Amino acid sequence: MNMSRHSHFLLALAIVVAMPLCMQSGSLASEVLIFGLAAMGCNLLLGYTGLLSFGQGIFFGLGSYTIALLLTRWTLPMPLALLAAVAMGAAGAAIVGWVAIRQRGTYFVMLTLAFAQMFYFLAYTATGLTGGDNGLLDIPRPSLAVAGQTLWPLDSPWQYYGFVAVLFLAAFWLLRRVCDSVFGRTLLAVRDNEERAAAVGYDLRLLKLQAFVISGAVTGLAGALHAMMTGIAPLSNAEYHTSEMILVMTVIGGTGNLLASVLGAAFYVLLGDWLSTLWPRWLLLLGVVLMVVSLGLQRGLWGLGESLWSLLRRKGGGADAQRNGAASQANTQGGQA
Amino acid sequence: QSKDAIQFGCPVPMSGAFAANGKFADLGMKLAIEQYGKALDRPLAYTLLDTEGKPATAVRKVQEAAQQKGARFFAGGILSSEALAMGKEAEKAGGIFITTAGADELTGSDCNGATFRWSVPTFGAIEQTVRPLLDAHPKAKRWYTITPQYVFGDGLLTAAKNIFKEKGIEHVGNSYHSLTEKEFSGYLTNAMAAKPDVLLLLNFGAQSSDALRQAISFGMHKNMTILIAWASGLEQFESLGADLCDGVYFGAQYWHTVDTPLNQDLVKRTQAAFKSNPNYSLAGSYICTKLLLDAILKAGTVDQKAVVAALEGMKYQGLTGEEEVRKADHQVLKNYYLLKGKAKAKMKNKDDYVDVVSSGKSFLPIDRTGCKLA
Amino acid sequence: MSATASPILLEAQGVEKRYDKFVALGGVNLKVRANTVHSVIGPNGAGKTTLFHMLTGTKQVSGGRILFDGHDVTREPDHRRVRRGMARSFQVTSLFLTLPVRENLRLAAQGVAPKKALDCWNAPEGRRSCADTVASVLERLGLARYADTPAGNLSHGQQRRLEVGMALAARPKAIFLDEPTSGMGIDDLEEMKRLIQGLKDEHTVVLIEHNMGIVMDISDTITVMQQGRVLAEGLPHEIRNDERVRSAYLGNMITGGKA
Amino acid sequence: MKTLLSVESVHAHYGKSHVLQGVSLHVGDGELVTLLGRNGAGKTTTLKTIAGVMAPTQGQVRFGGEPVHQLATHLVAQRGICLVPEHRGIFKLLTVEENLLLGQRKHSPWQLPDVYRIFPRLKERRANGGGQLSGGEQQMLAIGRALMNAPRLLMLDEPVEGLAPVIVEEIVAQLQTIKAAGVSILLVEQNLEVCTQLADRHYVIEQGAIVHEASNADFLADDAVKDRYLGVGMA
Amino acid sequence: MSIYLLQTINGIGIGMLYFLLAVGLSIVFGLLRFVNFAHGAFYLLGAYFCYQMTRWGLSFWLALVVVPLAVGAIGWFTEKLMLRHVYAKAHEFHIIITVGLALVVQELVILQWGPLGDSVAVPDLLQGVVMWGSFVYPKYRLFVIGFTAVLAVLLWWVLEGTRLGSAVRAGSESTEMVSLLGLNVLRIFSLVFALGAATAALAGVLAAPIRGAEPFMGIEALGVAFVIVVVGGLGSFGGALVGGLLIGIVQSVMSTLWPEGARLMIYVAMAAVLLLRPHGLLGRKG
Ligand SMILES: Nc1ncnc2c1ncn2[C@@H]1O[C@H](COP(=O)(O)OP(=O)(O)OP(=O)(O)O)[C@@H](O)[C@H]1O
Ligand SMILES: Nc1ncnc2c1ncn2[C@@H]1O[C@H](COP(=O)(O)OP(=O)(O)OP(=O)(O)O)[C@@H](O)[C@H]1O
Ligand SMILES: [Mg+2]
Ligand SMILES: [Mg+2]
Repeated sequence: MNMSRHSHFLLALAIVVAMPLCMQSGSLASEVLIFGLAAMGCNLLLGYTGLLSFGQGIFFGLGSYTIALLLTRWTLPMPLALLAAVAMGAAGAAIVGWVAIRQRGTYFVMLTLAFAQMFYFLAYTATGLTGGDNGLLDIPRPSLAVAGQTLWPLDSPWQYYGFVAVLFLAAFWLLRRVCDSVFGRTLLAVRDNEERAAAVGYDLRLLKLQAFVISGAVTGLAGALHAMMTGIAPLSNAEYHTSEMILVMTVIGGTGNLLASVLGAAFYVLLGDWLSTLWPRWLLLLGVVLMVVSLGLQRGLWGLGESLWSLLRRKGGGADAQRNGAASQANTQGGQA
Repeated sequence: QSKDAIQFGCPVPMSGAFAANGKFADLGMKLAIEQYGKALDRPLAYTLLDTEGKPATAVRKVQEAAQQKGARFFAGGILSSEALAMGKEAEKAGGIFITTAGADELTGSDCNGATFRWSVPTFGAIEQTVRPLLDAHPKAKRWYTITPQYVFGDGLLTAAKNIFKEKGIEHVGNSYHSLTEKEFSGYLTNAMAAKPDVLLLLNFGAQSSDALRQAISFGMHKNMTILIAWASGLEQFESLGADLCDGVYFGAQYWHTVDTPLNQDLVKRTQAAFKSNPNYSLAGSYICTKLLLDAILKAGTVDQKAVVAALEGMKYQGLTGEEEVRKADHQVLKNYYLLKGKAKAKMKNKDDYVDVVSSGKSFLPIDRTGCKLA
Repeated sequence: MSATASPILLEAQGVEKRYDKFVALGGVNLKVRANTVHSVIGPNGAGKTTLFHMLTGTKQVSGGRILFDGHDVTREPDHRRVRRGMARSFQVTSLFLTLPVRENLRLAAQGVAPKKALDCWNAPEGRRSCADTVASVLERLGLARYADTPAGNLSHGQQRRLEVGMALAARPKAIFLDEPTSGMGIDDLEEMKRLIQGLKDEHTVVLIEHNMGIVMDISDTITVMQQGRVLAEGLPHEIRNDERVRSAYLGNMITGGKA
Repeated sequence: MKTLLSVESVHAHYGKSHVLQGVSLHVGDGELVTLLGRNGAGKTTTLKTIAGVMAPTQGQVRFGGEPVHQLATHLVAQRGICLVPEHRGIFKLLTVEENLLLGQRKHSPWQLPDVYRIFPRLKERRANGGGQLSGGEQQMLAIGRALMNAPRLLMLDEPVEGLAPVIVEEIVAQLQTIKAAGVSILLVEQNLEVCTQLADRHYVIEQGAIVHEASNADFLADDAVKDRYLGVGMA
Repeated sequence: MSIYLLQTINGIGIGMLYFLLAVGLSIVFGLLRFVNFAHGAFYLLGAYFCYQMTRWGLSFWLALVVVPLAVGAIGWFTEKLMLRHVYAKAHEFHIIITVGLALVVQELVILQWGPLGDSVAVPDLLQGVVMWGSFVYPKYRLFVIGFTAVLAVLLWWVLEGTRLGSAVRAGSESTEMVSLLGLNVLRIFSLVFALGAATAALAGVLAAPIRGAEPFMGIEALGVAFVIVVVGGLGSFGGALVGGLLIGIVQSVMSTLWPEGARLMIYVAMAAVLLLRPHGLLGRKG
């Protein structure tokens, strides 16, 4: 655990450092990290707690609206505004979670979906707060300053990337800490076997709720950073498609592993960006990718990476691959889900 | 492309619900760029940026184009929300952005020094459709409106209400609906119950098509006049089909049969290039690009300030005839058209869906636009 | 030791359970004395496991009362009862299969103080790891060697033992074992038998078991169930010779089918 | 007599639980064989394995000479192996008649009327939901449904478990008629009374392996065996 | 006649179409226990195939028969070739694969018929409206109500009266027992999925003359279908009917009461139902 904690953090660091070297667009790089955050939040629910939430867009939207309002109308200092956005995400998650965890399985999914839709229409109707369809514009990106001393200007995309990167690493480190904490370990148990977890004495509701709150906080942060990056808080951030996208990123990356989510986010964002320059009908290709992933990959891209890695490491890797093959075989047999 | 090329950007939705407009807008810019070939002895190049109809994506793509390609001139933006967002971004990036989107804020409360708009605002659209319609049907005293619930819709609605007040028209009712609505029978039932003489549809694109389609299926065209104040022209007529258009009034920014030199030239070029007549998306994108190019030539440089200055107050022979870029709010002053659908039998060619009933310019005075430039 | 001496730890009074219309338990009365092995036997579908669900709070009763250690726990959810000192193993092995054996036991041990589980800052190390409890249980189960293998990779016999260990780790007053030997090979059987017998000193054991060998050897009291009711209760030899029990469960097998 | 079913040293697991540890037995044409054993000995699992619900991890099952242990459950059933499971598998959402018709085969010697003739009660309750039936009626329904499925081998798992004596009598009687009709039957039953009335041969299974085989006569004679394998005298 | 009465009748009109849209989704879930995010795609295909056939000058009535069969066949193969292989996997994979499928279909449609929508003419036989006092209603919509009503009965018969129907209901209880009776459960899965696709396509065909054919009608429809199925109860035929009518009427009446909130109300209703009757109005535990 410990070992992997550090190695994972170093990997995350490596990614953060590598992107500026091999990517042209600072905004794109920032977006990768931002959605990486959101996907990690989603993963905490899906991968660690076994909750498939379609409501992540709510928290993302809340984050962006909050910071937009605070920076434009009340002109709070940016760090405070960020904190507020995080809090807002958490609060939203607390409410959604409190209701949603009464249900399990498909009904849970549907309930979060219903909430996502509700939030969208609320945001759409409450023009006064959210600017309705136009969204909120002119979100400033004040540079980090202490007592008038500018520490860190955020004007250029790469400068902003640096800012995001720091927050990302901090969040990553914290989340890893959470996942390795007593709490995180207990979540794993809940995902593994709810009945047993309850039987050995855990209050599933509390655990799930706390997971929700943390996930909401992270997603809120992501939403806020995204709003600052684009300078707008559009309605589309609150759409159910945002929820869907975050979920897809998480699953593609591979559940139950934070770094995998970052991988998934990077894959989705970069692939999307690249495909969209190739062909107007790029969504077709994306769809195919999704189908291939869910048909072919047992444990998402991360899982794929791991098997490849073990293939490279050992000459006898062939056997391993066969075993995986066999496993997928076995999986493709059975009837019901 | 070569280093010193002048870079243009065409940020439009290529995927998502407005993909159609994006597709044609792309052709429009292509046409203009190829027509000029080079400017200031520098080759011209443009990049198509898929906004996916999402403002955030739009902004990001504009940022990237500005950074990596050094693009400064952007013509596009179909949806109000993305256009507004990109206008802001273009200004930050030291570029220029021209759009044909519907949001009045573009040249109103949210106007800025780098954003221009070719399309006629909601005020003009209503003035140039409702008034002439009233002249044509003096007895049409009861009007019912169906409005998408957001700023654009409200813009049209207020403009209409003002005329109603002035002309002593009875506004027998209005139904707001959300931007995701597809089922209008409920609202139409309301409308029928109010027994209006005119049904005024203030939504646009697919929604106005659905509304019209369903209104006609309710036989409303038989006992009332139907007006779509903000139609998207040819592409919409094609998707509706002649039967549905017959007898219905449409307000439009552009119509390809308009008899002006530039338009005839454009039609020729489009026919040559794509074997089809230009529609609003194509024409809009074309003229916006052309405006940028002319301004660059006039300014003799690609410096933002100079080109903006060149654009401001520019008078020229446009697609709709005499057009002018108003300095105070960067709004292009141009004609808006009232069209009337004709029966299939009367169509001279496959695109001859409508007759032009009237056309004209009406724009709010600066002090009422809410724009604080200069 | 004499079972009758020790005080009553757990009492079920007319416990009922209905699944929709189907009556799985029709008023079961049960008295379990502290530090005894109390076996529940009966044909399949008699309601043994269901009774366990009721006693441990895995499922809610449809009627009746349950007293544990002097408290009425009838309406308490299972995680509350765990804190009162109940722990159970499952008939169909129910472990955290993806987690190492040690982790399984740690979670079980930690379950007694579930509030700690909300600590999302500290890793479960040092005093948070319940190391000594886990170690002692591992010792007892003879699974120390496998401490770090995922529970899913254990043999069935080992899994069944871990199943018991999960209950032990909570240091419960009463421990409920549902068919701990099901599907075990002979050698595993003996080990399990010894294990269970050893529990008696510190815990009270309630045992569901089909294997008469074990039941008859280690039980202090045996309750026989049939179709959701208690058919008979008594010491092993009483049960063995009880006519109703023979006909109902052990079958006319001994008497032979001579009509 | 020709053997219809032959099970050859079959092993089976539930996950890691090694439940069947080499079961071998055979059933002849028109023969009624019982499989006896304590709770948890592996009787149900044996039947499941024969029916193709569980794939044997070793050994093979032959039916009418051909191996069937690789076949999917429905194919095994179509060959004429028909299992009436422990909990009877009555569909609560279906009426009695629908339950019966679901198992119907055109070429089956037993059609709806025949079943109703054998179990008149079912005719009375034909429109009731399967969930509303009493245990005995459910058992009759399960057997009736199996008959309409044109079985060559009928496998019954504790058919009289938890049934009142009268109903037990009734079912025993019906089993005799079915047997008389030439259907081979493999019967798992705790109630020795029933077994000895019906069976030609007996197998005793323990810890997932056959430990004893005897003709009905020998079995009846030999109390020692009964006590040894089925009694509670010792483990 | 009171406006609310009109709206209610109109709501029934909408509702019946919604029912047809949702029932497939519901049945598929009932048996296969997985949520088909690609259901809207079949609806979309239905509409466009109908458009294509009428473009070829074939009659709408022919389309009404052929299209559902064609799309049903497509559904059959999708299940056989792809979905079957994810049943064993975790929930999220079902969602991802069907989401992907939906995307693919939608984009293929755009490739084939362009991003612009198209209209489908109402068949001549049903042109025009019926007048009834102040009540005006399109003949076509009346037909749709009638037709779907008949269809509902037919479908109900298939599910309640036929062997397939029994097998489906039985399968939702225990697939093992069904196969023990010699029925090929996997075949039944394919059949049911095909049936689901066909009903969706049929809804598409019927909707085409009202809504036209438009590449994004699938997504929109899916959203509505979810609400209906959840409100009515996953896996319940009656639920789809009740839910469909309920949502249809709510939507229609709302457009008089509080048009802006019409959509919002639908989802509020959905959440409320989920909290009060966790398994939907007519759903059973599962
Ligand atoms: N969730 C449920 N829904 C409906 N009936 C149930 C449920 N769980 C158990 N039953 C029924 O309750 C009765 C008792 O089941 P239980 O598992 O308690 O039997 P048991 O005595 O444990 O049998 P075994 O010795 O096989 O474990 C059985 O008839 C079973 O079918
Ligand atoms: N689904 C299952 N998962 C794990 N183990 C099981 C399962 N079903 C049965 N077993 C175990 O397999 C062994 C044999 O079970 P089986 O049901 O075949 O016994 P049986 O001979 O039918 O007993 P009974 O007379 O109680 O029906 C038992 O130890 C039982 O606990
Ligand atoms: Mg049990
Ligand atoms: Mg059994």
